[in-house]
Amino acid sequence: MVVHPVLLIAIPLIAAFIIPLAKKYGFAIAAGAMAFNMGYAIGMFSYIYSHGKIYEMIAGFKPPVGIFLAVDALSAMLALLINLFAFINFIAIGKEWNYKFSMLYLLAIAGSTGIVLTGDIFNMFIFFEITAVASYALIAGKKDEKAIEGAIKYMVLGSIASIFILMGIALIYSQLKTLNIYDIAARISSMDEKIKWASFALLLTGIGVEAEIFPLNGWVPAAYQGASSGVASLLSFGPSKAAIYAIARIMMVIFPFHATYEIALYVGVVTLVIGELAAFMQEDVKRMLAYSSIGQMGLILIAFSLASQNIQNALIAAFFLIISHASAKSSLFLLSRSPSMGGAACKYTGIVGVLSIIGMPPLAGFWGKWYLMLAAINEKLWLVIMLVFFAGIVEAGYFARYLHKSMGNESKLNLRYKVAMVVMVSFTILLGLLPIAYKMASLPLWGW
Amino acid sequence: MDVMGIAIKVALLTAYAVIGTCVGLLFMGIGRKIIARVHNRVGPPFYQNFIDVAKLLSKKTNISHGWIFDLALLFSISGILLTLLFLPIGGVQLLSMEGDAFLVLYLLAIPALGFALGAGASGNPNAGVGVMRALVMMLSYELPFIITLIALMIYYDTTSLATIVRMQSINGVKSWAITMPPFMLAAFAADMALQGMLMEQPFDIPVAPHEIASGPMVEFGGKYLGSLMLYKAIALVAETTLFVDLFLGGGVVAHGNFAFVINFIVWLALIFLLFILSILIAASFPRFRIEQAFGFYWKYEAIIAAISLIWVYILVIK
Amino acid sequence: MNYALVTPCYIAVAALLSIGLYGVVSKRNLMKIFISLSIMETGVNLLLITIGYVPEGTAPIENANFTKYVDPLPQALVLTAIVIGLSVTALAIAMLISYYEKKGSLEYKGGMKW
Amino acid sequence: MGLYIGDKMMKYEEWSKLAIKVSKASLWMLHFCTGCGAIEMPPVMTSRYDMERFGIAPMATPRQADVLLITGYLTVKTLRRVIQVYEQMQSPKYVIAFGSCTINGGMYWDSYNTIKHLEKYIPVDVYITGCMPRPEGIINAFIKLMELIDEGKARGWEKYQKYYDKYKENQRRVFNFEIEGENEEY
Amino acid sequence: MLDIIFAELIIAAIITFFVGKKIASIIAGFISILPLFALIDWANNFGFKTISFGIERQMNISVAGITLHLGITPLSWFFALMILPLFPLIMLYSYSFFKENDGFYPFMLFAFASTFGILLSKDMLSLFLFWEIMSWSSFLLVYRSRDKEAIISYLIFSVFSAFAILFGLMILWHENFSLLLSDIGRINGIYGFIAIASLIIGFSVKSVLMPLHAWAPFVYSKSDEPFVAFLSGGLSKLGYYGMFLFLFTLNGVKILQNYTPNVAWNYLLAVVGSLSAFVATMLAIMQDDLRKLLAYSSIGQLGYIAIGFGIGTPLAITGALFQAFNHAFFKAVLFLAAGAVAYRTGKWKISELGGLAYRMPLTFLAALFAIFALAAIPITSGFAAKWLLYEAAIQQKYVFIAPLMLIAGVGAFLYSFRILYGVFLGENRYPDVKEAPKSMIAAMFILMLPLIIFVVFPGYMLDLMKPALSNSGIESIAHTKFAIETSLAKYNSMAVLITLIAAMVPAFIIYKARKHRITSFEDNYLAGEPYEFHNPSMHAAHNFYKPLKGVVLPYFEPGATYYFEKIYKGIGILSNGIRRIYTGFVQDYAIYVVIFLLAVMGWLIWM
Repeated sequence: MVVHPVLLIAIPLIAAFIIPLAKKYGFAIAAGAMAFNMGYAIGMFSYIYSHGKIYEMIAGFKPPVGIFLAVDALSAMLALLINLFAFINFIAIGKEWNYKFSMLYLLAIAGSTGIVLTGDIFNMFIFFEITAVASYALIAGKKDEKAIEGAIKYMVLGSIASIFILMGIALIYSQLKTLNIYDIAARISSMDEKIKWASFALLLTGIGVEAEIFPLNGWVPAAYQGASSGVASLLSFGPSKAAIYAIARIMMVIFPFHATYEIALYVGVVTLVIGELAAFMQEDVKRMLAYSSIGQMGLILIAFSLASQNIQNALIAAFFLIISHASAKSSLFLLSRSPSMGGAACKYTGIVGVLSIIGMPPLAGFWGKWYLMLAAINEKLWLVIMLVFFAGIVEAGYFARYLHKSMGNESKLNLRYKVAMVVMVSFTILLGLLPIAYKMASLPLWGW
Repeated sequence: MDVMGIAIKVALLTAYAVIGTCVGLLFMGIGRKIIARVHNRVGPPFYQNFIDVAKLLSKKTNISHGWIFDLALLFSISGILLTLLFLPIGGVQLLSMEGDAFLVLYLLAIPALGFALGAGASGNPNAGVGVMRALVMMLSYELPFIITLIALMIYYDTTSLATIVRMQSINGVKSWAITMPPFMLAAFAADMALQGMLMEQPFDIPVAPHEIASGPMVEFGGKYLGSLMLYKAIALVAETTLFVDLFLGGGVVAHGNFAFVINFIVWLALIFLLFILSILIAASFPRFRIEQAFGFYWKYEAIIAAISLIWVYILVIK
Repeated sequence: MNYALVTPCYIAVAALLSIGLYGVVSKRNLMKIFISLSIMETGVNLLLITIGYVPEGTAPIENANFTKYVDPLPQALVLTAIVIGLSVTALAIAMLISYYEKKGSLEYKGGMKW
Repeated sequence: MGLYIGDKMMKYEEWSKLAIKVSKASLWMLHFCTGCGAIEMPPVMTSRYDMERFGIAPMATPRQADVLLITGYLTVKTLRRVIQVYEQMQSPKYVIAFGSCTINGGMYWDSYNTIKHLEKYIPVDVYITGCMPRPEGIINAFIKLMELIDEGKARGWEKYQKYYDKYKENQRRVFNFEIEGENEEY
Repeated sequence: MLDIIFAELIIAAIITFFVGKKIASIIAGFISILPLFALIDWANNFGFKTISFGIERQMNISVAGITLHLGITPLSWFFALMILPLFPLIMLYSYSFFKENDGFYPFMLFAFASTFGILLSKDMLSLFLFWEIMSWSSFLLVYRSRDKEAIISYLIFSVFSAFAILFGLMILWHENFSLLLSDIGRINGIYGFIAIASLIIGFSVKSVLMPLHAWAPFVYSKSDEPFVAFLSGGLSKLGYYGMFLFLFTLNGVKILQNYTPNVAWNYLLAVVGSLSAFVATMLAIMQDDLRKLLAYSSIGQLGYIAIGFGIGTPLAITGALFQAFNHAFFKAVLFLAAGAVAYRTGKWKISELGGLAYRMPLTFLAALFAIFALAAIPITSGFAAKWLLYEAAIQQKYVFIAPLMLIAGVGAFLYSFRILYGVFLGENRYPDVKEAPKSMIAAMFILMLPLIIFVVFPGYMLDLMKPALSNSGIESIAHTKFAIETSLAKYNSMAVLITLIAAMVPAFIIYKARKHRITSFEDNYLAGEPYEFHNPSMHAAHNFYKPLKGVVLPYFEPGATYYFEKIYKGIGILSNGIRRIYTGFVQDYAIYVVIFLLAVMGWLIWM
């Protein structure tokens, strides 16, 4: 079987451009494209699970000039995650909107998938922009004051971020005349010291805005609070996960230096603590979940930053944390549509989501924290461990408050929402129990 | 054990139970007489309490409030007899090798708990209040008593009363615990605790007849009250004996074949003296309020006891 | 390398970026913020072009006569970036219109916070 | 001591001598201090007259008491309490009525709300005359009561059981309702 | 076979989501008997002749790519003996307790499965994994209470406990690079000390040791009674199981003793335990809510176990294990009896109850017996346990601990009587109440059986714990069937029992000599007044121990709960401060971005 990862990007893009031509069938086309994507992502995942890494040159151009896709275990997993959740999420919420929404949704998914799959930093930039523009529009789609305000904040910061990313790319290009990340990685030592660091800082800042790391995440609470719950759910499993993966890829492939890992560790810890603390007293559910997302992103970043010494444990940790956070948080965001979470489906979705984020076994979040701890203790990062624990306790505090507050009557969510929530949150259970994620994460084909 | 030995043991135990009861009733009568003399009255005859008990047991009507009420009768007498038999009396060990001071401390609670159950079952609010006071009093006086007890235990490195008595009787009066300065303090604290245990003034708060109509006993009459009087009589002997065993060498002054007669007399004299002391205190003081009593025991008495404990601890550690 | 032409370009890049940043940070009017962002974008585009510049190079058109031409890739990148910038600007303006409809002003006076 | 084990009913006649002896030597009294006569009780109890030398002791509740001492006039309201207390006492039980008021109303002979003849409502074993009686009188009454017990004449409580309906009838006439209480059954 | 048991427990848990109440309780009850068979089977290994059911003693289960090593040890066998039997009986009880199946049974089964797992785990990962499952399943049962304090405090403390345990385990892992508990051995120095300390802190949350007990009064007083019975009787023992495991089986106590030359740190545990016993007892005396009273009582009684572990001599450990065993049963009975009372009357306040002894005599008997064991009345097994602990304290000359322990023992009488008087005796307020349903009664009486057996034969108990002790290198103390002997004294339960029965004879003669007449409850002497019904001030249980309240309570009132609330509020203030970073102005955010960029750049270039 020959796998063409590019189809994962191309099909949604094509579908997105077809939709305006057939407005009536917008939902159907989008759903079809996403279903294809989901199936294809599963296929690709199983291929990689058994065969290993894929490189694809688009249109036969060889790197460094041609567009280049590099799919490894983590990116295959993320592509699967994004497309799977996108399909489920879209089925739940797509009917409520018109064809424009479907189009934008497809664009956002195509962009996120692209970020994950690409092996070229300029392409990464383009996919970032596609994702971002689609996200702005999706957030503003709710068309009330808060939504527009959130979208504008995201847009301003996103534009600045794109400028920084572009500057970073420009600096790298000016030195190495290449855009392929593996090419860059091979010759990074020949770069001028200062420009190397400057470009890393620019890229970190630029992608960090999308990846919700502190203090670049001013837009996060506003955008999540303003967006409709379906879109907030999309943001939490799509662009943010892709962005954090992009940071990891850039850091681990292009700049695998002690200093960069150190910075990522500090930034991760600060993001974690600030995010969790900010969520602690938050009354608005969506905003609280947004702050909580910030904290979780910090945790994932910590996991990646520990990869310098313990690549095995750290990456498994990141793997599980991403899965746990994506599945739990996106279902919690869907749940946040109704003020109460009565009824079995809503109640257990909320509970499982919360427990997974707090890190209770056998949910995926537990394995994430467990391996994170294993990795951290190896380097004797006592303070980091303490802070992670502290953040966990704070997390328990506000999630317990959330669970108590949202206890109530039968929620009026429709069936599609409920099914979507349950399916999404069941991934954290399944992947916590089945060894597939573990094996995937420990495949010896990182090649970074 | 052979049958003869068991029979002798049973006979001995029975004898001591009877002696304890009689001595207790006698002492109570003498106590009433002494109080009357302190009040410049003639007072009842010294055998008055025997008459009282006999009268109560021969009452025609006996009013009960149900089977839980009856537990008071059953547990109060059996529990206190049990306690008495686990104490060494005048150097005779009885059953005291089978248990120790902690056991005695907890055995003392059996009659109290049975009594409290009966009082509670009567449903009279006065009884409830009285039991509450009795329990608070128990909590109060137990603290200094426990501390002194622990001081003795760590000094003699045993918890067995029989051993404590034996170690104090090696050199007669000279080796009694009370001859040592730290234990003088302890004995003072324990004597105050004894006053509370005996529920004599100023610590007769639980049964205050004028406030709560004699408290727990408000619904007790006839055989129930009679059994409670018997309980009180035996308790008097048991509690004073406990003090004598702890501080006064169990009254053991002589060793030899017929020493037990002397020891018995000395024991009788000692518990009588203790009882007289307690009666005199009772006759001269008014009643505390319950929180005053609590404060008295937990502040002053407990501190005195704690000083003795620390003193003993330093002695032992050296 | 002939810095005579390149250095002023870098200075211009820095100036454009600084002006844009100043605008973003100091202005309350959302329209002005987006204008400032456009200015910044222009600065970055200029940076890219400058990077690709080869002294005395010609336009990167496939022709046997031209042996020395500027790096074509940055120019392609800039084209893409311009397109993206344009789309963002268009979206921004659409959003500002609806913001204006809701609030009656483009001045941002604080909204969702904490 | 005349203890009978089992279901056998106990008759006053079968009472052993010893039981009579002890019950007369240990009269515990409940002084129901309703009227002015209560002022005479402290001297009786304290050092001047010291009733304790006869084995008489004041008790706090009717359950423990053998003798009900009614010191003075009884209003309708107090009578109710007296009857209740009397019925709560345990046989054998005796009543000593104190002062003229209990005999014929005394100085309240024409009062609308005192009862005139205590005898009508509960059986009285010994009356003490006078308004008011001296402490010697009280002691005397107790000694008289002891003699009566000894002779087997103090049978007020048996009378009360025997004529329970009559007493209740009289009580009802005063109160217009039944008093909560029980006739003892053996 | 182990995996089948686990699978059946989990499948049963999933099935009970979907079936009705009665079927669910029947399924849960029968499924939870399975692990008991395992218990019987393992008994072979420890010198008891029993029938074999062919259950293996070792099993490895693979979850998420990781192998869990499971198996029984003598220690876990002993703890299983006290924890596992509770469950089917609680299910029997809940058969009539609940009106409908609304999520109680599945999580109860999860909790049970994880309890079983904790007892079986032979490596640190499975210990922690099952510990966490136990945490969340019990949290979800607490969640049913809908009480804010209970939910928040339980989750926070559970997570805290889990992290403390994780921290300790991680250090052990780092020192040995093996997750197997049997491989742990080379821990010493500061790391060993910190590991053991943090493990003890973590476990002491579940075993409600005093400074970390703050969640217990809320949770115990608001959750469903069958669960609370399991929580107090069973789950709290798991904390002590963990402590025992790391202190004695894995030589943690040596580390604590030898870490600093002059201070034996295990003494601190004993001090904490004794303070816990003392303070909780004092607080229990003051409670009017029946469940809160029992909660504080649990804290106090569990404190004794910590004292035993802290003292650490064979005598003390024996006493502690004995106390743990007793507590599992008598506290379960008490909570179930409280639940039965509430089931019939719907009231929890002691001052609103009263006089139920004649209406619910069997419930009263069960509660009475449990209270005898709790208050350590001699001849009950409760006394034997406490006696061992007292002896141990005196033997070691712990003059600070012994008085606190003893006075807490006296205090136990006070709150026991408050329960007896306020709920079962006193004013008869519920003349129409019926006896509790049969299944509840049956559950309570079966739970009492072990206590009754060990009343007369405390020696059997010591035989049962012998393998657990000898496996940890602790010698067991001299005993016969009836008597226990220490270097200080001897306790012969048979002598006490026989003498008590003999002493009953005169009492019984007096009792039988005169006939008595039972009067109605209203016939009470109140200075001639007729009894006024339902006047709260007439019920003496109203404001019971009021005099003590004014004297004692001021010293205990600003307790741990107060300080934890302060911490919670402090974090809230911090949180409110930090939230101000998100000013809502996008310009500020832009400045943050620029500052971050410059900072990172500066850091990288100039550092």
